[in-house]
Amino acid sequence: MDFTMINIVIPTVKILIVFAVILLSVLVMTYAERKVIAFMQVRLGPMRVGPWGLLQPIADALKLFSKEDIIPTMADKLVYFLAPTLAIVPAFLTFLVVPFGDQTTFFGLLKHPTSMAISDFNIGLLYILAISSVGIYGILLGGWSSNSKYPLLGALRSAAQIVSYEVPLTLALVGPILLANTLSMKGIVEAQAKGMWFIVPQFFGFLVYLACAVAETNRAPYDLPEAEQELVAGFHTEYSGMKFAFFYLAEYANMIVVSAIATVVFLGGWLPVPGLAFLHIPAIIWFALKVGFFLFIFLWLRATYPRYRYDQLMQIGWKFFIPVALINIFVTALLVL
Amino acid sequence: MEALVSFFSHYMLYILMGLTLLTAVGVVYSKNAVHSVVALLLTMILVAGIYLMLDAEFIAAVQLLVYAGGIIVLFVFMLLLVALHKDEAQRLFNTYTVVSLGLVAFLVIVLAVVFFGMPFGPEPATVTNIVKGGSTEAVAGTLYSTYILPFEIASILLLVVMVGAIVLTKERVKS
Amino acid sequence: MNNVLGFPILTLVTFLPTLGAVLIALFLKKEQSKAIKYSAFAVAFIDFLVSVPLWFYYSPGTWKMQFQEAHDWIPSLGVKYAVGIDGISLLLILLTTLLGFIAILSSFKAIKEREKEYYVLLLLLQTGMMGVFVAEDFFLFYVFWEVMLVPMYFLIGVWGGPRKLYAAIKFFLYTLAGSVLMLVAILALYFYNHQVTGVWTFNIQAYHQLAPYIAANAGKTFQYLITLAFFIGFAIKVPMFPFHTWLPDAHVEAPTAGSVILAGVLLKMGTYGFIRFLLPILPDATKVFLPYFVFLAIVGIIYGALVALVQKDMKKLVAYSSVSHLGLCMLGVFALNPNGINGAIIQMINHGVSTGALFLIVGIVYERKHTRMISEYGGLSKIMPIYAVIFMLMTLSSIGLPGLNGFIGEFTILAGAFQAKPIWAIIATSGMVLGAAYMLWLYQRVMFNKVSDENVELNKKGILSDLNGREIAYFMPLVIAAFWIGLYPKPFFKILEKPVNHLVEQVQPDFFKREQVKFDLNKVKPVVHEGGEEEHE
Amino acid sequence: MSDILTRIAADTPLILPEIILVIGATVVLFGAFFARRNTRLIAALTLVTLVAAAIALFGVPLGKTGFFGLYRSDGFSLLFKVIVLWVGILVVFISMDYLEARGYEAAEFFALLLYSIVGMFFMASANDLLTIFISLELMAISVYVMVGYFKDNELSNEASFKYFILGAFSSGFFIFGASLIYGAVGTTRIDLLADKIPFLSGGIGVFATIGVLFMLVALGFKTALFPFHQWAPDAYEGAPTPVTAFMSVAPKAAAFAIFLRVFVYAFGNVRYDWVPILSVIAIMTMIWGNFTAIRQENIKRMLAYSSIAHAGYMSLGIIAGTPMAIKSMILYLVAYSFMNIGAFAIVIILSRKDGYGEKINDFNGLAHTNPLLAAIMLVFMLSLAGIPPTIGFFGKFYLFGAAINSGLYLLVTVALATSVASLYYYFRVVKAMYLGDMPAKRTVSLTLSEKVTVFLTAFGTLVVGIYPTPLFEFIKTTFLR
Amino acid sequence: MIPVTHMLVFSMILFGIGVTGVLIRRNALIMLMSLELMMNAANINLIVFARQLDSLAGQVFAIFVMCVAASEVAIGLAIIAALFKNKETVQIDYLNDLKG
Repeated sequence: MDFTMINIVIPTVKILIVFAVILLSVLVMTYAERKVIAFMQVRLGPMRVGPWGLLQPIADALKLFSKEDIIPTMADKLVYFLAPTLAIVPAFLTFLVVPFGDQTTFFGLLKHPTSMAISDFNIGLLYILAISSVGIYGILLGGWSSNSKYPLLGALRSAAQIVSYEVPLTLALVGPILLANTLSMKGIVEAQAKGMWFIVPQFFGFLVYLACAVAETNRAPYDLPEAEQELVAGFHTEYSGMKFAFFYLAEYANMIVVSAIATVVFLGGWLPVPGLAFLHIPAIIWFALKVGFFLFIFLWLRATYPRYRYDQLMQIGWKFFIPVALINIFVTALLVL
Repeated sequence: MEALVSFFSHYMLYILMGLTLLTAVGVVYSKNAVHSVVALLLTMILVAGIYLMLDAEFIAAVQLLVYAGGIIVLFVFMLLLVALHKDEAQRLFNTYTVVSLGLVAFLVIVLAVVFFGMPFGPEPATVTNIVKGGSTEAVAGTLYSTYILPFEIASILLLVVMVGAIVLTKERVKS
Repeated sequence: MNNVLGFPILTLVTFLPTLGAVLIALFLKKEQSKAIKYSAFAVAFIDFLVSVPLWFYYSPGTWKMQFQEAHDWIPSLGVKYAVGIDGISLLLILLTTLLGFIAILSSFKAIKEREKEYYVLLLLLQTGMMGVFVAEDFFLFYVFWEVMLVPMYFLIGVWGGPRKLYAAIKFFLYTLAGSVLMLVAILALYFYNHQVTGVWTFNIQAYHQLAPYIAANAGKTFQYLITLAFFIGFAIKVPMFPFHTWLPDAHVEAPTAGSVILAGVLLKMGTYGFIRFLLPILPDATKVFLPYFVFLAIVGIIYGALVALVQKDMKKLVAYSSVSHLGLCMLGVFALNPNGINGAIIQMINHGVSTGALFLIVGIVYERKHTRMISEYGGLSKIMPIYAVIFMLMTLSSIGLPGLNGFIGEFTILAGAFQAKPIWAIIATSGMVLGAAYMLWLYQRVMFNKVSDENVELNKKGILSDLNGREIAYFMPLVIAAFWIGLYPKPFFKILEKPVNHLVEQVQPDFFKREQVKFDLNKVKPVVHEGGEEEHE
Repeated sequence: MSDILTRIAADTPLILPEIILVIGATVVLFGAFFARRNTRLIAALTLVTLVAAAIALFGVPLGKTGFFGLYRSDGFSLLFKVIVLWVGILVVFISMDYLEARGYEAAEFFALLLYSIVGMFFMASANDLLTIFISLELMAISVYVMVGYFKDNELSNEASFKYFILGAFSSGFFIFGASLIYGAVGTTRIDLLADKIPFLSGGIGVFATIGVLFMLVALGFKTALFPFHQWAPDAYEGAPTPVTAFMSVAPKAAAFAIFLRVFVYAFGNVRYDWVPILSVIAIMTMIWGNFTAIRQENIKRMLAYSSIAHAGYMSLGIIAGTPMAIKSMILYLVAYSFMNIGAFAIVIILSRKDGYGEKINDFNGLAHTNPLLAAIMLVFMLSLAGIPPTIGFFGKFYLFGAAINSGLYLLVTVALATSVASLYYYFRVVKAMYLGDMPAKRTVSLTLSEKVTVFLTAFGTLVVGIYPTPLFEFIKTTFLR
Repeated sequence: MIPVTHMLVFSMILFGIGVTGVLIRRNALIMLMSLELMMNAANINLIVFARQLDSLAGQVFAIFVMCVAASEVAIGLAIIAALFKNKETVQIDYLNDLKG
C-alpha cells in the first residue's frame, strides 16, 4: 500500500462528497416520494413548509433528531443500540465502489485523472453484495432487541424476504458479469461502452433484478415487513428519534445503492444514452439521471401496486425468480462460451 | 507519514487479530445467545478484514457473503425461532468446564509456543501468483482447473445439504 | 502322500458325525425322540466301527504320519486341509470314537428336553475333537480346536446343572483365552518359518523340521514367548494347576455325557498339544522352563488330590481327581524320555476310560435320585450290586491297581519321571497315595455304609434301581478296555514306540546315544543306571 | 482452456461409477414426485443404480491418477468401493420394509444413501487432502441426515445431533491439521506429501507432525477410536436400525480408507511420529470398547461398542502399515460387513414394527420360536467373536497375523485378550436366544428382501469362513493391480 | 507484513477458543457457532500459508472450507430444528435419552 499524501487526501475528500450527496439525496427522496405519490393520487402533498413544501424534509429531519429517544424497558440495550448502526453502516459502505462517472481531473484540479468512484476494487460487485448482506442484521437484531411481538415478526419476515430475494438478485447479476468478464464496477461500464448496454442482452436478468431489488429494499409492493395493518411498522416499531432516522436513512440509502447498481450493470453507468452522446452532458449527470429514473420507478410501483401476500411473495421468489435467473445464466454462459 | 505507513502495515493486522480474539471470546462466553451471534458476526467481519490484509480480497468478499449473508442469518433465524423465551441462561456451561478449559488452554499454549518458534523464513518478497490479475481471477483459474473435482463434489454436497435440510425440517405427511 | 487304505478314511471318520448331525437336523422332527436317539447312536457307532480299521492298518514300524490326505484350502496362506495320524493320535481317536457312542448311549434317559439339538451338538462336538487329533496343519488344528468349543458351550449351557450359564461361559472364555495365545504363537512361528524358508506353510512337520534351526538361531525372547504362549494355551486345556479353575465348574454343571466327553477327550487335547507342538518345535526353550512346568504339574497332582479329598459332591470329587491325574500325565510328558511320554499317553487313554466311566457312574445315581451329595447315599452295594461291581472296577482302575489300566500308565510315568529326576517321582507318588485315599473313601461312603430308608424306599419304587441293559452295554466297552490295557498293554506300547522315540529324539537329540552308551557299558541292569545318570550330569 | 477441458474429459472415465451413482441418486430423489408411496420401485431403482455402478466399477482403468492428481484409481480404492457398494446393496434390502412399516418416505432416504456412497467412493480414491475433506463431508452430511431421518423420534434427533456435533468437531480438527501440513510442506497431494515430508528441516518437521496429530484426532473421531468414540454408541442406538447397520460398516470403511491413504501412504515416512500414539489409542480402544460393551442392555448399543472394538482391531492394520496389513484390513472390513450387517438385519427383523427386539432380553427364547433365525444369529455372533469356521475368524486371523508379522506382539496380545472378552457379550445374545426363558410365543415371518439379506450375509459368513480362497485371491489380485 | 508465526499463534488461539466453546457450552447453537470459529482458524492458516508459499491452493482450500462450513451449519440447524420440535429445547442437558 502506498500511503502518500495524495492517496490519503483524495479518497477522504471523495468520501466526504459521497456522504454529503447521499444525505442530500435522501432528503430529496423523502420529499420526492411524497410529492410523486401525491401527484399520482391527484393531490398536492406537502405544501406548508417552504415554497411547495420544499423545506419539508428539513423539518422532518429536525423533528426526528429532536425527538425523545425511547428505549423499551425490556429491550436488550447493547443490541438495541447496535442494530441501527448495523443497518446504516453497510448501506453507506456500499457506495465505496459505485462509479459515479468516468475518470476525471475535476476540471483540471488534479494532475492525474482520478476515478469518480471512491475506490475501484476489482471485486467491486462482489464487495457490494458482501457488504449489503450485513445490512440485514440491523433489521433482525433491531426487531429482536425491541423485545416486542410485532417488531420481531416484522424482522423475521423482512429478513426472510431479504435473504430469499438476495439469491435471485445475485443470480441476475451473474449474466452481466459473464458478459463483462469482470467484477469491477468500472470494468462493467467499460464493457458496455464497447458493446451495447447490458439491458439488451440481459433483459430478463434486468427484470428479475428490478423485481428483486424492490423486494430487497422492502419497498411496495413487497413491503410486507412493515405492513401497517398487520405489523404496525415492522421491525422498527419501537424505535424512535435518531435511531429511527438511522433505519430510515439506511432504507433510502439502500434504494439508491440498488438503483446505482442497476444503472452500472444494466444501463451503462455514466455512459450517455446511445445517440445522445453529442449533447456533452457530463458523465455524472447521466449517472444521476439514470439513478433518478430507477428511484422514480420505486415510487411509481409504490403508488400503483397493491401489497403481496407473504406466502405468495416467498413463492414467487423461490419458484419463479430463481429459476428464471438460473436459466438466464445458463443461456448467457452458453452464448459466451 | 512514514509512521502512518508503518503503523498500517504493521499494527493493523495486530489490531484486527486482537479484536477478532475479543469477539471470538464473546461468542463463547456470552450469556445471551443473541450476543454470541452478534459477536460471531463481528468476528467474521474482522476475519474478512484479515483476509483483505493478506492479499486475499476474493476470499474476504466470499467470507462476508457466506458468513454474513448466509450462515449467521441462519443462526439468527434459528435463535429467534428457538431460544427466545427459554431460560437458557440457567446453566451456561458444562460441569467439566474447568477441566476442558484447562486442557484446551494447556494445549493451545503449548502449540502456540511451538508455532511461535517455527522457522518459517522471511515473508515472500513478491506474491505474484496469488495476486495475478487480481486474486479473483487467479483463484478462479485454479479452482476450475486443478480443483475441478472437489468443486464438483462440493456441488453434490450442497445438493445433499439442501435435500437434507428439507428432509429434516419438513412436516411429515402421514399417509 | 501316505495312505495305505487308498481312500480318505480320516476325513470319513472326522466328518461322519457332522454328516449325521446335518441329516438329523434336516430330516427328523423334534417330536421323533426315538428316531433321533437311535440314529444319533447309529452314527456314532458307525463312526467307531469306521475308526477301528485304523488300528489294524496302522503300521507301527515307522514314526511317520499315516493315512495322510492333503488338499489345498487357502493356497495364498499355504493353509492345507492336511490330515494324518501317528500312533499317538491313533489311540486318542479310538478313545474319542469309543467315548462318543458311549456318551450318546448314556444320555438316552438323562436328556429329556430339546433332544434333537442335544444329539446334533454331541455329534458336532465329535467332529471337532476328531479334527484336532487328525489335523496335520496348524491352521486346521486351530480351527477344530475352536469349533469344538461351541457345541460344548451349549451342552453345558442348555442341559447343565443349576449354575450352567456361569460354567458354560467360564469354560468357553478360559479355553478361548488359551487358544488365542496359542494362535499368536502359531502365527509367530508361521512368519518365522516364512522368513527362514521362504515358504508359507502351516504344516506341522515343516515346523518340526525347523525346530533345530529355531533353537539355534531364533532370539531367546522370541522362543521363550512362544513357549509360554503355547504352554498357557495348552495348560488351560489340560488343565494344569493355576489354570484349572474352569474345570470343576464345567464338569459339575455339564450333563453326564458332557462330563464324559470333557474329561475323556477334551482334556487330552491339552496334553496332545504339548506332545505334538510344544516339545518338538521348541525343545530348547521348553527345557529352560521345564522345572517350572514340572513344578506346576506336581502341584497339580497333590492339589487336585487334596481338594478331591474334601469334596462332598461326587462329581466334583471326580472332577478334581482329573486335575490330579492330568498333572501326572504332564509329569510324564515333561520327563522327556520314552517311558514318561509313553506312560503319559497311556495314562491319557486310561483317564479317558476310567474317569469317563466314573462320570457315568455318578450320572447314573444322579439320574435316579437327582443329587450328587455323597452323604445322600450309602450302602448302595446292597441295593445296586452290578453298579457296585463296576464302580469298584473303575475305582481301582483309577487308583492304579495292577492288572487294571491305571497301573500301567502310572507306573510307566513314574518310571520315566524317576529316570529323569527321582525326586519328581517320589513326590508324585504321594499324590497317588492320596488318590487311592479319596477314591476308596468315596467308594466306602457311597457303597458300604448303612442304606438310608429313603434309598430303600426309592429302590422299591424302581427309581433307584440297579443298572439296566443299556447301561451295562455302555459300561462294557470301558470295562473291557480297562482290563485289556491292564493285562496286555503291549500293542499300545508298540503303536507308541516309534512316534514317541522320534519325539524324544526331537526333544533330546542325544538321548538315545547317551542311553546307548550306558547300555553298552552296563549291559546287565539298566535300572542301576537311572541313578548313575545323575553322576554323568 | 481447451487443454484443461480435454484433460478433464480424458479423466472422466475414471469417475464413471461415481457419475452413475450421482445420476441414479438424483433419479431416485425425483422418485419423491412420481412414486411417493412406492417404496419398492424406489428401492429397485436404487439397486439398479448400485449394480450399474458396480459394473462400471470393474471397467474403470486402474493404476491411474486423474484430475490433476487429485483422484487416484487403484486396486486399493476399488476394494473399498466394492465393500461400500456391497454394504449399500444389503442396506437397501434391509431398509425397504423397515421404512415402509414406519411410513417414512423412501425416496429421500435412498437418495441420501446413494449420495453418501458417492462420498465414500471419492474418499476411497481421493489423492489430496482437499478431495478427502470435501468427500468426507459429503459422506458425513448424508449420514447425519440419515441418522436423524426419523424426525418424529426423539432418539433419532438426539443421535443425529450428537453424531453431527462431534463429526463437525472432528472436521474442524481435520481441516486445521490439513492447513498446518499445507503450510509446512506446501502441498496437499498425498503422493507429494509422501515424498516431501521426510525432507523437511527440523523445525518445520515438528510443525508438520503437529498437523499429522491433528489429523489423527480427526480420523480417530471418524473411525470412533478410543477417546473420540463417545458419539458412536449414542448415534448407533438412536439412529434408525438400517442406518445403524450402514454406518457401522460403510462410513467406517471409507474412513479407514482415508486413514490408510493419509497415514500409511502420505505420512508413512514419518510413521514413528504417530505410531506410538496410535498404538496407545488402539489399545485403549480395544479395551474400552470391549469392556464397555459387556454391560450394555440394548443390542444396538452393544453392537456399537463392539464396533468401536472392531475399529480398534482394524487400527492394527494402520499401525503395521505393510501391504499385507492393508490387505488384511480390507479383508476384515469385508468380514465385518457380512457379520455386522447380518446381525443388524436380524435386529431389524425382530423390531420391524414395534421396536421390540432392540434389547438383548428381547432375544429370549428366539431359538424356540425361530430356530433358523436364532441359528443364523448364532453364526453372526460367533463370527463377530472370531470363532472359526466363520469369516470373522479369518478376518482376525489375517489381521493379527499381519500385525505379528510386523512385530506388534503387545498389540496383538491385547487384541486377542480383548477379543476373548468380547465373546462374553456376544454370547449374552446367544445365551438369551438359546438358554433364556421362553417368552410368549412370537414367531416372526420374513419378507423376501429380509430373507435375501439374511441369506446373503449368513452365506457369506459361513461359506467364506469355510472356503475363503476366492475372496483372498480376489483381494490379493485386485490390490496388486 | 507481520511474521507468519504470529498469525499462526493467533489462529491457534482462535481455534482453541472454538474448541472450548464446543466443549463447555450447553447451548447447541453456540456449540455450532464455536465450530465456525474452528473452521475460521483453519482458514486463516490457509490464507496465511497461501501468501507465504505464494500458492493459490490455500485460497481455493479456504473456499471449500467455507462451503463445508455453510453446509454444516445448514444441516446442523436443521437437526437442531427437528430436535427443538420434539423436545422444545436446544440445551444439550436435555439430550439424555441415549445412554448406556
